[in-house]
Amino acid sequence: MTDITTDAAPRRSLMTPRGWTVFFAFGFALVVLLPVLNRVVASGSFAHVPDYLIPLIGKYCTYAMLALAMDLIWGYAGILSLGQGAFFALGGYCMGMYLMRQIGDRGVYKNAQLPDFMVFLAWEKLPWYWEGFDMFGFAALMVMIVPGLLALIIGWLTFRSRVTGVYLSIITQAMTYALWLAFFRNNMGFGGNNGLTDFKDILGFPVQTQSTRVGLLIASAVGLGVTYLVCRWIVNSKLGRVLLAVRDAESRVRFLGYSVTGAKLFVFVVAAMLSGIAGALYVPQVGIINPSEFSPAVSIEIALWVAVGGRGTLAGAVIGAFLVNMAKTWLTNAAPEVWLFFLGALFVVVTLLFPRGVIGLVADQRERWRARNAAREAEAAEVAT
Amino acid sequence: MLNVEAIDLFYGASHALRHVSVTADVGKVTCVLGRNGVGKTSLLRAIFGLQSIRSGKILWEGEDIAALKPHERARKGLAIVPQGRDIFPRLTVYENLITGFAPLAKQLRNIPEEIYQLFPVLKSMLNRRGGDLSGGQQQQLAIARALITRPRLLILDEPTEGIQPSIIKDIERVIKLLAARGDMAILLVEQYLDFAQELADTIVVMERGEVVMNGPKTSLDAEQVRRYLTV
Amino acid sequence: MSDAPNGNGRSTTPRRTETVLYLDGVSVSFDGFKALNELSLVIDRGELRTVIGPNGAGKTTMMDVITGKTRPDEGTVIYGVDTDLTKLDEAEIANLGIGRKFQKPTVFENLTVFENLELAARDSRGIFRTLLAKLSGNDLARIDETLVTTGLAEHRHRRAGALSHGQKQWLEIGMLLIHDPQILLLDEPVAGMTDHETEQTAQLIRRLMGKHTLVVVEHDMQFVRDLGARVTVLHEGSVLAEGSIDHVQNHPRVIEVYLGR
Amino acid sequence: MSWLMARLRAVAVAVGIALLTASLVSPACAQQFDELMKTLVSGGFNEKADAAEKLGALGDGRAIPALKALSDGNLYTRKADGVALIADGSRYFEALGGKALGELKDDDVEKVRANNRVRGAIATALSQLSLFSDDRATRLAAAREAFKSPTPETAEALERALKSEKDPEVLAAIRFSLYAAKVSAGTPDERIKAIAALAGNADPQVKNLLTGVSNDKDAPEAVRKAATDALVSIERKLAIVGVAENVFQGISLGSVLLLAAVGLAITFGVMGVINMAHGEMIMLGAYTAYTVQIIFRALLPREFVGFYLVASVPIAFVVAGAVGILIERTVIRFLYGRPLDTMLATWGLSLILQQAVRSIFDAQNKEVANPEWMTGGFELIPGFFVAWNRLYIMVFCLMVLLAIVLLLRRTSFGLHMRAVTQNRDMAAAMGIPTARVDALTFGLGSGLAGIAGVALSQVGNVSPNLGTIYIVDSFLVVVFGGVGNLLGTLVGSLSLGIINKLLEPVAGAVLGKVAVLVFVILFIQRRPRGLFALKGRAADS
Repeated sequence: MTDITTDAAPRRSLMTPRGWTVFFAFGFALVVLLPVLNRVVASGSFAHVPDYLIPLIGKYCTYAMLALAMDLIWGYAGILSLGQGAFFALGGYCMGMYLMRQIGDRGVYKNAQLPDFMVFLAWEKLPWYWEGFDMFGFAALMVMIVPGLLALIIGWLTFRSRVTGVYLSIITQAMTYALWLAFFRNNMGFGGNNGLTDFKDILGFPVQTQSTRVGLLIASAVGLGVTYLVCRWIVNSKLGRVLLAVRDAESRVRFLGYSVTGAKLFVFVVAAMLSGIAGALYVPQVGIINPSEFSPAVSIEIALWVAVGGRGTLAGAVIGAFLVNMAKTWLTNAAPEVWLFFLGALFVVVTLLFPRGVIGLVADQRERWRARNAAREAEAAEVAT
Repeated sequence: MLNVEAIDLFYGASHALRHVSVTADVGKVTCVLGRNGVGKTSLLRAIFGLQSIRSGKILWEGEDIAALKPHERARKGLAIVPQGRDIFPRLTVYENLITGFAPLAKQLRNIPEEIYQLFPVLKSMLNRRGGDLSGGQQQQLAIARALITRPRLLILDEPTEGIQPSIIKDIERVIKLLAARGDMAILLVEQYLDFAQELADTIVVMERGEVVMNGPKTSLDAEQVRRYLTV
Repeated sequence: MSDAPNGNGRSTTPRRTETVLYLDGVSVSFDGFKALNELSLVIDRGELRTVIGPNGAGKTTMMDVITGKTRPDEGTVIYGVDTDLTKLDEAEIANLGIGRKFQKPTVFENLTVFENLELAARDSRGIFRTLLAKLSGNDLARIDETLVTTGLAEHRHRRAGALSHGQKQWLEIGMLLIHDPQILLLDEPVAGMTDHETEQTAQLIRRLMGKHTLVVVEHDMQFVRDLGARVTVLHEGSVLAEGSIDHVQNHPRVIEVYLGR
Repeated sequence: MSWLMARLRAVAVAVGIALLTASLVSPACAQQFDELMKTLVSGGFNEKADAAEKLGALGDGRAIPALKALSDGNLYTRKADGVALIADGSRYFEALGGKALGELKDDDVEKVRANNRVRGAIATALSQLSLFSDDRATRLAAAREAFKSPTPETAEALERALKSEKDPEVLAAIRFSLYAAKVSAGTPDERIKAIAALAGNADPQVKNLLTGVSNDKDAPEAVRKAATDALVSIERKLAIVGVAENVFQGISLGSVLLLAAVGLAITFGVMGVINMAHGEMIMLGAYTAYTVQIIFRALLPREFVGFYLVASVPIAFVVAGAVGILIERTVIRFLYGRPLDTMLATWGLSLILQQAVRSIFDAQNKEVANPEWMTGGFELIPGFFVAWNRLYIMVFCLMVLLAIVLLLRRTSFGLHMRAVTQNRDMAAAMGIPTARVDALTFGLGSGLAGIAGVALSQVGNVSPNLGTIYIVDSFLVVVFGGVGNLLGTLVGSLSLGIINKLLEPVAGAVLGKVAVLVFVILFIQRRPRGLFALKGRAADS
């Protein structure tokens, strides 16, 4: 859980050279290789990446961002927030609202002022909170502000009264649950249980076309990269160490004169904003946002991604998100009824047997390997003498 | 009898007991003396399995019980009156007493009249909450609770701590009485020499997690013992 | 219990101008049990004071009160000239320059020795400052210096969790030193240490005398003797005796509470 | 509707007693009666109408069959002598006395026609007549019915019925309707008296009646004022009833929450563990009830099937409890001291359990029928309906709570549980096998959830995700009520339930929930450890 800190050097660079190479390799694969293989390589060729993969991988990228946010709040600050899914959805809805406004009069009811579902519900005018969402800039801002603000309020109320551990998880879950219920209501003005969909275009590009999808994939990949760097920066900063300290010995940190509440609040809000951005990138790629994203189950699943990859390691979060969701995509098609069994079992097995996740397994394996080599060399030395 | 053979106990990296060996004979009072922080309580927790030891043996009636769980040791006839008494605060006095039935066979699950003879005060407050009792009453309750399990090894950890003298006298009387009955080994941990000397047959002195003196009360040089205890 | 202690406590140390910590009539009770009973205590700037006493005498509770972990039922705790500590919380008190070492060593096991010290280093505690914090040259200098004073130089990049018990204790002391506190409260600094470690700790503490005001709670009389400092004996929540080691050793009440009954 | 049935039955009865009643009425009346009967068959529509009305006022049961036949279009006259006949298919009876005449040729008889006015008059008449039926239920129904047609005639009939009536309830009903009649007819101060008499009553019918009066332009000012005042007091009554109803609903919801949460609270209290699969234990309980129901239907005669519910309670307890113990032994005990991981692991288990149920039974909602003795309910006060199943669940909930208290206070297991909660180490030192206590506690908690499931199967449908509906609320109850403390759970669940239901009318169901959540979050500002927080390991982390 701690291999980020064990080899920390006094003057920390963001990443080790090796880290950077891996980072850019990944980046290259997502941002350049995939698009080229999809757009340039002929569809007959074995190297060709089929179209359906592009938005799928794009989706994974946004999930990975979400996982990073979760890791920041849980893996580093030790707060198991079950509200990340809600923040993700809120960001998604902000983007969704922008996309709805872009439809203009191309809706079924040809109403330039109101989205279809409002016309259908016989609303006269646009509710005030929809104002401004026809501007991308504004929407983009809200994508961060809305989840951030909610996190700020909930976090402030809970952290300052020193609500921790299970209690905090329950509160955040209840928050998610409440939002879930609320967004199912038609009179909330977010399309009820159908949510927002039938998007036409984003920034003028039609969302359905493959080129836009590739564009979105690249955007998501870049978003993932930036998120990763931001998280890296935070956990490498002194604040990052404060967080670890809070996770391990909260009261001690107070005696060192740090404001535990402040530190927690900061990551909580940052994590919420990152989740929001992830949601915003997610929506145009899947073409719909609806209340099911608020389901408490989603939020808990995010924790699993992180746990599988290895909590407290940023790389682990990303790996976990990709692995679990690839498994999900495959299983839900191959054997839908098995999926939940698998997912459930995964929860149990990971927490019970591999609390340090994939990264942990790899690390241990490497340890064993080193040890064996050392032993062998020792033997060799023996023999030599 | 109890034979603690060269046990080591660690709290994390802190070495709390170092090769400690103690024996307690049935019908005798063995008194472990030492200033606080020298590991007396750790020794008791080890004997009772509330702390796991890293090395050494704990032989009770010839059998090594080091691997047993605390409640299994209770079944083997061990009982403890812990430091700070650890009365169950929200259980009534009566309920506190009958927690002692747990390790007993059905037919033994009763409160012997002698308990009330030893501690008449308890009889009058069976329905009070343990937490509401005074320190001295709690101490008596704790001893009574331990006796209900029909122990063959009774461990008392600083039974006189923060207790008014009158009750200390009572407790002293009780311990003498139990020792005289000759059916149980008594392991008494104390900081206070005088109280110990009143009761002890054997005295063990600890310092910094080690046994520094050990032998029959008579054979030990009281002055030297004193030096280990006083400031 | 007698009321002599308070009078005693006052008479032996009348209040002086360079007083840095002043407890007066502090009482704390946990459901009935009086942990502190009108405790009055005066610590002078730069003084090394050892506090001893049997179990339940209220030594740790006293530290809790000073560091804001426990709010007293009555009484005042004045720091410096007129800062009432009973009004402040842990973080604020820590930032005033009152450092505390806990009975059980609590270093951040998952951080390196270096990082532990860095966290403790005296600079802004603001969230965004910490986010942007860069180690200045003299921070590094201070850290290195502390690493030397605590004899942990060669362990700087080891995980604190991997240190020996004694080393953890020193690291924790180091974390207090680097914060350069006015007052250092050390709760059983040598508990669980080997004789050798104990000696080294005694030396370390003596080196700190004068630079800082030190209050040491300890049971290990050898250690207390080694420190050779003014001793305060607590008993049942108030001061029983105060003075030189010899003074308290021959103090009849002290002998009584330690051997008595 | 039911009163109508009653009335038809009444008609039949009335035929029987016709002669008897006849003997009571004076010759003068008898003569008048015959007159009226003649007009009824021979007169024009308007004559028929007021003949019918008069017959009603006359209160002579013999008229009933004829009137009835007329409105149903089965009344005929014999051309020869104009005697009234009633046709049953092709066979005929005499309308008076009902002497059977067998088949008659169509051209010997002539159908007596009626129009709507006539039928209306007949309806009123019949209702008035059945005021004198000797069947209590009929009279009661008639008296209540009379309320709807507050005409002078009705008033008359009622007056007379008042004299002959003995049964207190019927009397009350008659008076009630009489006031109603008087309200809209009679001298102003009669009317005002009547209004005053009704003012105390929160029956919606009365409300409409009085509203009618208060808006009635041609009613005297004084009367209208009286009516308006009466309405105000009635409004107040209705408001109170409304609140009372919400509180009842709240308590009902609260008791459901209590059932769902109490097991959770206990396990959390003793072991400091939050069991995310708790909801699925509830679900298992509900499915147990469903299965038991099927088995009973298959094996037992109809009259016993109703008892499946009684049987399911212990079975559900055992099933869920067993699963709980299994979970504790195989997963949770390895996670003590890691509460967050416990949450995740148990969540995983909840997914598995849900999917398992989905595979065994399908994902469709299963309907667990209320046994007869739980269906329907009664009207406590007008406008306040109490459903049996809700009431039973409250009672059941209390019983369960009582059982738990007994278990905790009277059994050695309960004692051990409390001892472990308060001081784990000391409990172990006293020889209490803490590990076993943990397992059993977890079993108990799960078993209780199972019982809750049985109860829930009576108020809603049973589906694999039944548990998820209640789990969050149960969590809130635990957070709100504080840990390891039955009183806290009781107060917590009831108050959350009531708050919820009181908010619903104002804010709507969902916003109500949201408000409750906000309330809880603000509440833990004051008491982070809940209403009746206890010290101990349950509280840490």
